[in-house]
Amino acid sequence: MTRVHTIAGMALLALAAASCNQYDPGEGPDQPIAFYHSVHAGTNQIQCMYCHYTADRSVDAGIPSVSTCVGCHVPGSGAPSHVPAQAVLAFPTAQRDSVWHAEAQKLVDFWKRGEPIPWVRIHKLPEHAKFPHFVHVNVGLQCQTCHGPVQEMEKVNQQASLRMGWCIECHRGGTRLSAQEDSLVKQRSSFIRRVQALRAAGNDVRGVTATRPNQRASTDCFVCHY
Amino acid sequence: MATETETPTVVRSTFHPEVERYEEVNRDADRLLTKPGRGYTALLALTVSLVGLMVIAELHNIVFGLGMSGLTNPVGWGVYITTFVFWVGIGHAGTLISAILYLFRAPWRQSIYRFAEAMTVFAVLTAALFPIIHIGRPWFFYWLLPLPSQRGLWPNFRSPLLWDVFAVTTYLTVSSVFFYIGLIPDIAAARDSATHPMRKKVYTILALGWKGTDREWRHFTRAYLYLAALATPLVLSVHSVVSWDFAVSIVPGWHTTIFAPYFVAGAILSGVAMVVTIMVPVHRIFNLGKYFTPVHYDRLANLLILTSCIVGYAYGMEYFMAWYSGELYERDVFWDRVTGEYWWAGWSMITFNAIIPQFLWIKRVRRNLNAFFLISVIVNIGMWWERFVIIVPSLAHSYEPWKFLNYHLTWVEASVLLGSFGWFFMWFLLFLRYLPGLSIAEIKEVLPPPLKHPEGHPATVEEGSPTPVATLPSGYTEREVVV
Amino acid sequence: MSKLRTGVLGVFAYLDTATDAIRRLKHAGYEVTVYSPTPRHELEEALEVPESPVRIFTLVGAFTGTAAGTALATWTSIDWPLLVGGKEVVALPAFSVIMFEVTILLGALSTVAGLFILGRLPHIGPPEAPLYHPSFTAGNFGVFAHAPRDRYDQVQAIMTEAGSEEVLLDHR
Amino acid sequence: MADGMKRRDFLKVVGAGGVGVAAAGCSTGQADKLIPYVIQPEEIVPGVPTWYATTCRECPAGCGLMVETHEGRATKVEGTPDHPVSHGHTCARGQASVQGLYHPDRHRGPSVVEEGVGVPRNLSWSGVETDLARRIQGFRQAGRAGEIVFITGGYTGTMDRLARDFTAAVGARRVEYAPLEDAPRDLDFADADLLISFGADFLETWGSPVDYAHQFARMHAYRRDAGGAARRGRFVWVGPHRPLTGLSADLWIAPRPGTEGRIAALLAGGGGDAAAVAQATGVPPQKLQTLVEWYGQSARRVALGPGAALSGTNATAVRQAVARINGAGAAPAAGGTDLRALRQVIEEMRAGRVGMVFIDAPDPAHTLPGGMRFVEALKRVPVRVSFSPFPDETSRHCNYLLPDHHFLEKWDDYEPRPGVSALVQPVMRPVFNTRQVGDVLLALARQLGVALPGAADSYYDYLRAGWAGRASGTAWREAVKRGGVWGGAAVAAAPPPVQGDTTTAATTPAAPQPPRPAGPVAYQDLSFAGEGEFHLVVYPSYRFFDGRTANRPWLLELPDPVTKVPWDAWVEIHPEAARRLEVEQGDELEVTSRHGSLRLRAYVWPGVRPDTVAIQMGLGHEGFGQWTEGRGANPMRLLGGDSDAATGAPAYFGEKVALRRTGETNTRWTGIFEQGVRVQHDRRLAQAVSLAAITRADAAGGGRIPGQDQEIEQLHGGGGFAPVPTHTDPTAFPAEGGKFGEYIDGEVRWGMAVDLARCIGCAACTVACYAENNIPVVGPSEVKRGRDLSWLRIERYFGVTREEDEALREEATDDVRFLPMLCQHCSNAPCEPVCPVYAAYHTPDGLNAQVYNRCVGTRYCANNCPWKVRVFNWFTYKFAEPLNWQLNPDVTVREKGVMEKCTFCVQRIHERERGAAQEGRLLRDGEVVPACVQACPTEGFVFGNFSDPASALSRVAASHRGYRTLDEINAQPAIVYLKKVTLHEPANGGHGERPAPFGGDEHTPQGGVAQPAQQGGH
Repeated sequence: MTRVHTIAGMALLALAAASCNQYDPGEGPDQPIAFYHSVHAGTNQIQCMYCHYTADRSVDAGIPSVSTCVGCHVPGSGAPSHVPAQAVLAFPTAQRDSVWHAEAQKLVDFWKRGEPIPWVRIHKLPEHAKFPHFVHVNVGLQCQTCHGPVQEMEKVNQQASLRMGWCIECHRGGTRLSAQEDSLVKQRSSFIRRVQALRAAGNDVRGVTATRPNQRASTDCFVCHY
Repeated sequence: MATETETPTVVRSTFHPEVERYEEVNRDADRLLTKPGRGYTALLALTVSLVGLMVIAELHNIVFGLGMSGLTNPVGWGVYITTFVFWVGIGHAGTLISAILYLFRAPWRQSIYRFAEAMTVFAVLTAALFPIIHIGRPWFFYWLLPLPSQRGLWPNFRSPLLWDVFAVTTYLTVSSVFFYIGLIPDIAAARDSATHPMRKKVYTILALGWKGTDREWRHFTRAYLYLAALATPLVLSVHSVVSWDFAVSIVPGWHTTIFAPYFVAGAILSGVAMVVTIMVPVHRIFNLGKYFTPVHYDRLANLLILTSCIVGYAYGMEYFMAWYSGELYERDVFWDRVTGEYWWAGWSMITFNAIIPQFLWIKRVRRNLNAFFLISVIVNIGMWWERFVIIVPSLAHSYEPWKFLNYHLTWVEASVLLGSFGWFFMWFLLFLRYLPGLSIAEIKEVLPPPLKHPEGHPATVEEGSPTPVATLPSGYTEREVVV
Repeated sequence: MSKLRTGVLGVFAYLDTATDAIRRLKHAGYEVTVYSPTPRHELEEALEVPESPVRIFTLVGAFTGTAAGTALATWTSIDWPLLVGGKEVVALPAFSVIMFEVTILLGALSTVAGLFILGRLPHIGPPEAPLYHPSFTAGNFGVFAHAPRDRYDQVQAIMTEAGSEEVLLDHR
Repeated sequence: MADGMKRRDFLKVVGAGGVGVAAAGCSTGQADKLIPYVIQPEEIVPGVPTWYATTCRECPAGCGLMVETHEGRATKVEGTPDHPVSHGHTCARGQASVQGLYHPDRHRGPSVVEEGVGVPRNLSWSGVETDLARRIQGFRQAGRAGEIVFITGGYTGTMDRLARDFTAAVGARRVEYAPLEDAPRDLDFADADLLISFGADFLETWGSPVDYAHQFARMHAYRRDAGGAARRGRFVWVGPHRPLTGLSADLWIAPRPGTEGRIAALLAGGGGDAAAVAQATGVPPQKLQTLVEWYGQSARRVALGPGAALSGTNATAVRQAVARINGAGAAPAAGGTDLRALRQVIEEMRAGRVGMVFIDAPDPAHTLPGGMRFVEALKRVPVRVSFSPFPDETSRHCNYLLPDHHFLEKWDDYEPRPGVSALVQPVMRPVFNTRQVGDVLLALARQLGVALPGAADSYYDYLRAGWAGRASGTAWREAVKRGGVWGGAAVAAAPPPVQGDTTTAATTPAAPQPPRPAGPVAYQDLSFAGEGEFHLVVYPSYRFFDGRTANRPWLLELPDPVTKVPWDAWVEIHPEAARRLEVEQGDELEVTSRHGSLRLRAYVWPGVRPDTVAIQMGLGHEGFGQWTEGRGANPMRLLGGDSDAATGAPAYFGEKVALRRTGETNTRWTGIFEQGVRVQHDRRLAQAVSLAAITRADAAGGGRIPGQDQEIEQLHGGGGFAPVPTHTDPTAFPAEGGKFGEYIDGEVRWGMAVDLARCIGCAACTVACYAENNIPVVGPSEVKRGRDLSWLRIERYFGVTREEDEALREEATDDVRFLPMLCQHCSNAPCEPVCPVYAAYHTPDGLNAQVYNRCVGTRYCANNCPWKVRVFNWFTYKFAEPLNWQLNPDVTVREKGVMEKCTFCVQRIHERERGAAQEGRLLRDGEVVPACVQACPTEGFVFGNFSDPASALSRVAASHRGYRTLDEINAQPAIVYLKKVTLHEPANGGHGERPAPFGGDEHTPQGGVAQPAQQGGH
């Protein structure tokens, strides 16, 4: 009987340990249109926020509307007189047979049909975890810090585990940020600013400094879970 | 008193006068393990089906939600917690008899402690189900254990419920260990007498190759002593911790300092009662009169009377304090217990636990197995109601009058309650059939050893101090035996 | 020093004859292994065995438990401090329960470990004494004298004299 | 929380996909897709709510609303700040309007029921319109256009014009039927010293409840004027029973039914022979004396009424007397519904002389007196067109179903009162294939080729054209932003108020008290018909109005503010009468009048005269959807349809009924369930203090936040019992030994103050909480088990101490305490330490947090919560499609097995905090407004930061009226209650047997203040 218990205990511990193990990004899903971030963000140097236009204003980063896409791919699509039915692909006239040309044609077809593009979701948090994009963007973090080198990806996959431990690690200052990010965060983080303000006001803030000296943001449960 | 003077050759034990030789014990123990009758199979089938019922009910809780129970706001705890406390309590008598009485060298424990201890293990095993059954999201139960996880979250060690988790798991582990260690020599005995090859194989494994050598005995006896020494404070602590689940809260009727001793006494009361409830049928069916003698029943009766008095005192004191403190909420709750919707439960608890056991003062009652059995069953029922009365009316009638609302159990809860009994007795029946129910080796301790020259030892005279050959079991002084 | 793996087993129906045999054999300078269905002080006295060291295991285990319990509760509370009910984050009164339970748990487990280690349980490999008789768990006592083959006769003689019911020689 | 996850993505889908996708009813199969817009609407930022101003049309009050929309879906309504009607607040009905919008029972589209077939056939709108046009044409060619009748509701402004022009052009007749809509909505009594209501439930349905509640608080609540002098107006309720409004009264005058007018006449006549009146009305002379005294002492007094409950055939007479009190000499203009016209039409219908009827009125089949036998008349009409968005009793008997938009989907305007032209604008695309009446009428006119003045292609254009004079161009855009035009120029530009909007000449605060016309007032009593022994009072429901909002789950689950009975109807009966009939609470009674009979459960309480029974309107529907089916009974069935002799207004008063015990008694599962208890069982939860006492205390000055400077002994660390320095007020946080990690000094400490002197028990806060926090509705049977999930409840205690029977004495209703009970966010929260997994813990900013996703559901926290404000998810509750569109995406939807409770709307706190952080500043005081605070029409809540001594909260909480509930258990609540202020010495104000927080001033006896509490009943 003792044995049973010890074995069970070990099993549980092993299980728990397993849950701490490394996260494997794996292969990203196929999208309705083979959209290459590497071409748009990489080669053509388009800013992330051009398409993900609400990342600095909203909790959601925002998915570009079809009109945003055709704005580049279909000439004059912005004009009020424009009739989607006659939409034609803008460029290039060369290599009509190239793969991406065919993909871009799909886009035009969506536009003609006036249908939204059913992108497959990659990054997803459970509903009970609230993640405001704009706070993290405005505090100076690069999109790549969490989403990985998207500008080099043809098919996007989920780089970070997005597990709670992963969030906490960064909030506690454990995750390494680029020097520039780090300095920005130190100036802008509302948490750091608040603690400084309170210290300046002569309050006892040793709690923070003692427990996590280089904490970047709050790890209070209620900040993300409500 | 020194019986050897009258009959020097045939020496008899004060406790088991009808058992003459060591081998007899083995024979009787083996008798329990032999082929069972129809009754046994029927009982086993019944218990298993009750377990099935519990499983079905619990599935309802898991699939549809705890709403299937009668629980509500404000009564968040009901039959599940009541039954949890009940079973934890039952467990206590076993450890009391096997460990505490061992330390006190009470020789009458030997023949009954194996049953009692088995009862303990299975009762705790039953109780351990309920914390899981009663929570809203059982699939997350492991969050209560201090396991490392990527979240970096730990349980709250300030919560009485966590104390509970530690206390109950510790208790389950330690009592199981204690149970098994005590079994080893007897399993060896069973191994040596087993005829069925399968049984022989299993016993051989379980006996861990025990042969009863001097080395084994030497360490065994000490280890057993220390285990007993550890189990003793543990058993007292476990029900104290369980009582703190309530006492540490601020609910009127729960927030009481006497809870720990009060609960421990109650636990022993219910536990001893359950021992009797189990002993009497076993006694009858396997006719173990040789081992369960009137002496044993008297001793158990003493325990029942004592604890029943303590419990009765606690009841009185609760009401006295409620009145004497002048505390509004306290008074309301206790008034509600005896006049509210569950007044009958309140009164039955007082009658069954504090009054009925007093009949055991009468010799004719406690020597009459049927009467004793009846009383023990009544006490068990009463003790279940005690926990119910403590839990439900207090919650239904606490600070906030707007939420005075009572609780009514549903078929799901009733099924789980029944199922828990099925679960407990299922294990006990299996135990009876497959493990030595009589502690073969330890009973021999209170039997007179086989002696060729009871009156003395010529050969050893010149070897200095001659060993006085006593009829008394080694380790016990005369006074103790005569008690 | 390990005992001889050869010897003579005497089966005794009586305690006093067994103790007698033990004394004689020890007197004659033999090491003995005694089988008994139940622990008897007479045998221990005859064997003059020292106190079992199991208690050391118990003690160490228990104190380890206390330390472990304290460490667990305190460290986890400070690692992610959360305020509940305005209580201290390191609330010793509350933690004492944990300390106690872990003390008992480890104490008990290490006691068992001690028993298994010292008592050589479970028995794997060659037995301490090559000869055994099932009746030893029932009513009989057994005395095995570890002796080289050439001394069997003497041992056998002592056994019979002490009143052994049956003497078995180890011929392998 | 699997459901939750699905839902949020689902919102993304619907939101981003535009409502086109949504209306198709999006399946969760799309949950893992991200559907972007095809074209990005510029005003919408996904994830950021967009607010639209509109006007509430749940009742005639016309409150200004701000509607929160997420990705194109309305999720929450709030009052428009500084709106002349709503003052930035709402009532429970307003809060629940979104449930009307997403109601699963709504008609999905236009349909026609062919004769004989029975099953409705869905059509396209053009199809239905052509069909109708053809039929209308038929009548016109046959020269029988006069047989076309249009029954409209209380149209004002553009709709009124359109209906008038349309009927005129077509040659049809128009009848107005707008029950309960003829009360004045422009009264001003905010600075009155004495308010006398003749059965006018102005806090519930009469006139403009939100505005009036707001004014009432300003007039009646304890306050100190500029000079620091304590002020508090008096309020007298005259009527045979006490509805919610009546329970706020300081004095209840219950004249013999029918003689109420005499009281008004007495006062209007300047005193007169009080004794005689007392004789005639059966009012105890000393009560009457008190009234007359108060009347004399008051500089400015306003009388209201008569309310519907008192409107009999002599309503005009009463109204005249009331007008006289207010100083208006002439009898006020009559108006509103003229039942006589309607009765005549119904007779014609019955006689088969009506060929076609359009109905856009509040469910006449349900709300018209049974005596008028509307339904059987309706059945005689060949073509019956209903515009109702819901299936209801009327549309059930119609063969053309042309569902109207919900008001949150349509363009319209409305004149709540002279000088206010409110705009109704769509806040989202229609949920279903509905069409607003205006567009239908215009389309019909087009197809019939009749010319309407200012006709346009769409109702929107028609509206714009009509408004051209008032607001166009930027002015229009401004008006839409504000939700209308009012004040200043707007008043001048506004068209004259439509007839029927004002029946009583209102006195404005500025105007000095005009001379009262001398001489007694002619008045004749109302004579009751019928042979029962009980007078019947049929009164409108605060929750359901006349029944039009009865299908909203939130309002059904919300217990009635007075009786605290959810999901059911009842008949109120006096304990004496009950004893006589040997009836107990919940026993079934058969109520029989000349016109019909119905069965209801008895609700026994002293708030009704012994010779009277009161029944609330609103329930007893047949065919009003899944949630109202078979609930309660409709009291209108008992009425005959008499009307005011002078004005033709419906008479709800004047019927007598007989009661019979059916033998059905109350059990746990049948009968009515009254939530909570009626008395406090000696608990000091809802406290009161007499005006005199508090005046003295305030004059003495001082004041501190409750709990400060108290030392308490507690087990301290390992050190045994030690006096702990003042950790005892909400500002002292975190406590010693807790200063680890983020728990540092000087942090925000959120807290709240609740003024019981302002709380009228309307429970708007409760419904607002449901709307904001995705609180599910559990249904009648679960509510009876006590499993309702309300985070914020209004406890109603009759001001007596212990025994439930004491609440059956009449004076019990003179001191009713309403206590909003929500999570107290204690510093030493008992619920927190008992949680084994830290699901309940305290945040650094002093919130008592409940982390749903960490909760395993031990329920220990709920057991240990002395206030019992934690609620448990016993099941995973479903939100019937499309009600789930209303869910707030900022709040997690909880699954089964999880504990939940008030969070002080933490999602709003975080939203504002982030906003402030973006601007690099700290939060301003008053920036965070939880849903309950926002909704409260009497502004009884103050939310803020205790650690800022300058915050409004700290200042308010430091009042001498401040106390904390169950303070003796040292949980250190962060909610400070301010005692209710009574004129007389409260029966159990501070609970004599315990020391009062401030030296027990309140127990010193009062002189010179009338003490109705001591006066016997009838």
